[in-house]
Amino acid sequence: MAEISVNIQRDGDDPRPTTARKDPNTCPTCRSHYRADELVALLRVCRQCGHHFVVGARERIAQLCDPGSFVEHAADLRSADPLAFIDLKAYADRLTDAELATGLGDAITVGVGTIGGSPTALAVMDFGFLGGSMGSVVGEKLAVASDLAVARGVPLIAVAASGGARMQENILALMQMAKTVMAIDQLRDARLPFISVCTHPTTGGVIASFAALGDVTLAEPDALMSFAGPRVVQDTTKERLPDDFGRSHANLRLGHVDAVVPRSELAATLARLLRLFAGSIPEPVVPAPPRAAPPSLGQRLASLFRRGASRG
Amino acid sequence: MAEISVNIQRDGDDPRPTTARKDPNTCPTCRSHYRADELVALLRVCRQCGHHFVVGARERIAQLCDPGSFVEHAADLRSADPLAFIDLKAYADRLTDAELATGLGDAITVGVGTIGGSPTALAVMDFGFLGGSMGSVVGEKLAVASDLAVARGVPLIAVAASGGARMQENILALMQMAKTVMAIDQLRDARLPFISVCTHPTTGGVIASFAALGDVTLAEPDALMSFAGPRVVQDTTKERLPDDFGRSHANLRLGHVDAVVPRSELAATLARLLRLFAGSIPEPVVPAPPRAAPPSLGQRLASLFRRGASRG
Amino acid sequence: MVRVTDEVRRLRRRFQERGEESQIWDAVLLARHTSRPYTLDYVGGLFSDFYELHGDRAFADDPAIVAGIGTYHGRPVVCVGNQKGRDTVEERIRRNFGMARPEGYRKAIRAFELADRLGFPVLTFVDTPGAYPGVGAEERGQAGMIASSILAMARLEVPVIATVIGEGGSGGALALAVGDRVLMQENAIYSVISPEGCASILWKDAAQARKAAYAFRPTAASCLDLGVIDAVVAEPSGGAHKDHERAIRLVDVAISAALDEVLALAPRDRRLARRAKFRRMGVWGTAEPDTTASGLAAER
Amino acid sequence: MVRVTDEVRRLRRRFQERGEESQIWDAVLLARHTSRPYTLDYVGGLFSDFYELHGDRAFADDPAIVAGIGTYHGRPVVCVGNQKGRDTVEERIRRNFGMARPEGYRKAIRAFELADRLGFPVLTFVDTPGAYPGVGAEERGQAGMIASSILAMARLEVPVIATVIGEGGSGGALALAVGDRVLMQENAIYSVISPEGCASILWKDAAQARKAAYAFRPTAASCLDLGVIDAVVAEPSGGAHKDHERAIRLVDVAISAALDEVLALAPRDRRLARRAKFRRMGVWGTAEPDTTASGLAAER
Ligand SMILES: [Zn+2]
Ligand SMILES: [Zn+2]
Repeated sequence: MAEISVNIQRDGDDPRPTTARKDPNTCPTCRSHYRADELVALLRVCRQCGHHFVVGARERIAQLCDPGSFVEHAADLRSADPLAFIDLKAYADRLTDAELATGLGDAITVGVGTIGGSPTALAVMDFGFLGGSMGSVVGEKLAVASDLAVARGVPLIAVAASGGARMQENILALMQMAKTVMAIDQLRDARLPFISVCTHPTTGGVIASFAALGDVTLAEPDALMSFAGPRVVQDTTKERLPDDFGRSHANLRLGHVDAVVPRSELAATLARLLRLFAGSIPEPVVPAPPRAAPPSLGQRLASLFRRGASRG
Repeated sequence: MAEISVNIQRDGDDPRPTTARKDPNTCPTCRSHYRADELVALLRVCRQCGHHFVVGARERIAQLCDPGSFVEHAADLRSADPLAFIDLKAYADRLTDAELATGLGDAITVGVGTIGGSPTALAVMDFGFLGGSMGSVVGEKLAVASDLAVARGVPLIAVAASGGARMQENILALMQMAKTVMAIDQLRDARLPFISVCTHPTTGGVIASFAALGDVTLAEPDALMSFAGPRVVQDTTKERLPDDFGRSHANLRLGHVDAVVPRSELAATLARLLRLFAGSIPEPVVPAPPRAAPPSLGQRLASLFRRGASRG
Repeated sequence: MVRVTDEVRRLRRRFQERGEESQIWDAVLLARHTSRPYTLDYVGGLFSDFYELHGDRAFADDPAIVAGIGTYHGRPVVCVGNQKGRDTVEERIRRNFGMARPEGYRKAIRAFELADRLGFPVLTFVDTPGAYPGVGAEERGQAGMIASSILAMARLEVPVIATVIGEGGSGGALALAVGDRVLMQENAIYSVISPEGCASILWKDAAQARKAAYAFRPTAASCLDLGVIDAVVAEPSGGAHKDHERAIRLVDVAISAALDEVLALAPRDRRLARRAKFRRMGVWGTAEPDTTASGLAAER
Repeated sequence: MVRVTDEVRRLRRRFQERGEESQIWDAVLLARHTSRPYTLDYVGGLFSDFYELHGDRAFADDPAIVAGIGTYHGRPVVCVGNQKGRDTVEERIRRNFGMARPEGYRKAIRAFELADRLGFPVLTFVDTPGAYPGVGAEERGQAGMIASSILAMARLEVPVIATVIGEGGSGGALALAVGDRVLMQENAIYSVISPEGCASILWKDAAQARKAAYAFRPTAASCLDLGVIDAVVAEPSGGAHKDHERAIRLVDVAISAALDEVLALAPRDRRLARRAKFRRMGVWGTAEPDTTASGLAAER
């Protein structure tokens, strides 16, 4: 019986040099070193070689949304470890560590905001939180984002960054693939556009669910987008992998994405798409939320966990 | 400007030995010779090598339908030559010759009948009538067959045998592709099954319209099923063609048909499919036509042109 | 022997009276003129913004068909068109001379379905010698994908305006041309096969293309007479290539008018009206009552 | 730090109390038993007739998934299932050990759409280690096709009963398992990754598969507790492979009951109920009110 370890990408499956993990401010491709604030200002794109560093959820939102326009929802949801899962380390401890390290409740942040003046719902994943793995909270929050879009009659933009499903929630994690696909189907019923943005990496259960179903699907340069990771494919098939296996430009060539968009152009591209789609969007069925004055990042982090979950 | 002669298969495009055309009772593959009545009894399949000879529409109907069950419709439709088309010979003359040679009004015969006791609408093409080419009459009669199916709440079976669209009707012939696809779409709206049977050859505008859209698509052994003919592909691309280019078993391997069914099993297969589908078929919305006593072939031919077109 | 209708007699008389032979060949040449505006020229001229979509989500992106979302007079639309390459040999080859593979039609279908889902009208631009007759294209289901594209267009509940802007060649063209309104430029051609292909089959000599074109009349006037298109769009004198801007403006006016008409219908009515329109296409007669098959059969 | 619900506490307690470790590994072995009834065994046992459909109309026919039209208790149904090869090495390889490529999922989608068009209920049988992780499969859009299959199932208005009959491995299994009712045999397993895969990632050692299986509980009992499946179908004592006929009869009774329940709903309600059911899946808590991010951020 050929038993195959299939389908799930994870943190350690990135075949690129691991220097970046050792020093997050050194470019893994050309070894250029940056100050932390410098890298933020560069949108975490290497000035020398164009390498796109991983971007966290809050920083991504700051890169994309009009200042102060983003209002987070469902921020209080937390993974609950129903299986009381322990491998070399307890899942509960992994969660605590991840929350301490990132200041995030889980691997996705959802809410509503404006991009280039156009209102949209947003769901942004964070690879730094357990490899952006999708468990119950990620699925629920993606569904909340879809609800927000429907309630407000606005599009949904999802920025994926994920090694796949979260093994520690096993079958519940798998079910999030169906749950998130149905969240997109709900948007389709409501005739609302869904824009999927795939960043490095978008693999496993995430690329095989909502992230693949964009009305428009964009990818960042050199992002890995495959269902099985390169190592799994190599080990299973003994085939020689193409050098650009699963990378976003290969996906463009193979017909799986609409465009590869450099990060410097991503906000403008999304703004343009929202404007293009705008004529089709039904009038909001509930009034738009009042726009808060732009809080500082510190304020936003401080207020984050106090805000209750809202489902539109 | 690369100008390409594309897309239309025709009589002369059959790459197989042309002996069959010279002596229709000699097997082009193994040279076995048959008496005319013998070949009819064999369903026109070579006993030695299994070669499937071309079958005319009336003989095909006799092979498939329960004896006496078939009632023809729209038999009085005739191609009208609106372009007054003349190439080396006038289209009007070609039509007259074809009618004289085949006893058919055009390259398709439509009506209702039963197969294995299950009622169905039928549309059967005849390659002997101008290479089974599809012009206005073929399209209209296929649409009539769809109307019959909808009116009676029965499936439609189409048996295709065609070199493609009829050049002598030019753009009107092309439009029959859209017209016949919409006839199938009408069946879909009515939740009625459509079974497509592709026989040698089913090419050009016919395989690129209704014949490709079967809920179940069957093919006879070694039938050529391609959009462009082998010679056109060869001439255009200078590629070496696979030996089985466009043949039905290649189409099975490539995912384009559900099964290759030997002619000896075709009636039983269709009967089985009609029974499988039967539970789904809505009750007839009009009473079924009275079953006539089985007329002889002579009677049927004699009465054929006197029967008015009926559209269910 | 065949009882033809007054309509058929009218058509034949009209075609005979016209004496349009020289115009026909002019149209063939103008429709293929390499300076003629192509789909992306209309995209550039008609839409205040346009975002091109790529890929069929299955195998490849086919540059011989472009699809995208555009803003047309302030309204979001989906645009799909055949695209020929211009200027360099490389670009012409990259666009495969406007001959699409199954991936191109699958991309088109994806765009059509997106339009229907979001309620965007569909504008198509038809300009291809035909679908690509290659081994790989055939193996990956060229025929079925053309049929599926026709079916996808048939099922749309949003308005569909198709415009033949150059060569409307065969099923490869029809796959993008199933419109509520089908417009055709004055010098565009639309036919079931290229004149060369027709000549090579019926005259056994591709060099007789001019003769074939005269016989089968691929012109806008003929298509209008036959009820296949809804309107002929005028071109600048000498042909669309003489004045792109003006050609585009004329197409704009025609599309706008057609779109307004079609927008007035309810979505489901629109689909059924489209089906009814194509159902009517074709010209045929009936057998004379005194012509019996038995008589014919006896002659054999 | 995380406020968990009573439901989570109940689940954890239940899992701790069960002491089901040995049963878990037994299930893994039984689910993979090469004599276990496969999809085509159920097809043979449940349907009075069955006609298999082939091909994805685009690229190939994938023998790792079977799809067809069957007669189930006198009713036409569409059946789709993963299929492992039995008996010979050639047959196992031909079926690719039950690991489908995009063509298999595309064939499944075609069958789902046919069912919806004709109003036939859909019965699926899930039995795969996972989708095939090959270069070609990835290049032809394995991920997107799995997503599309899930979406196609989500959109069906006909009843969908999915039964996990062996290995329910990862997205490759879920792509056929989006049912109004999801049934699971007593010794079947259903998990986001194989125990070996989980062990190799989390324990850095595939040999720790048993340990991984204990930790992530791929069993029917666990799936039922977690609300992922609707019913556990008993097997003959010793496992389904001991008595195919009886195993099939038990599955028959369970599918019949589930189908009757689901047939009672109106088509659109059925689809919305399916969506609501999957929307509920997942178990989570909320942050304790006194745990603030600023506090956390300060610790960094
Ligand atoms: Zn660099
Ligand atoms: Zn022979």
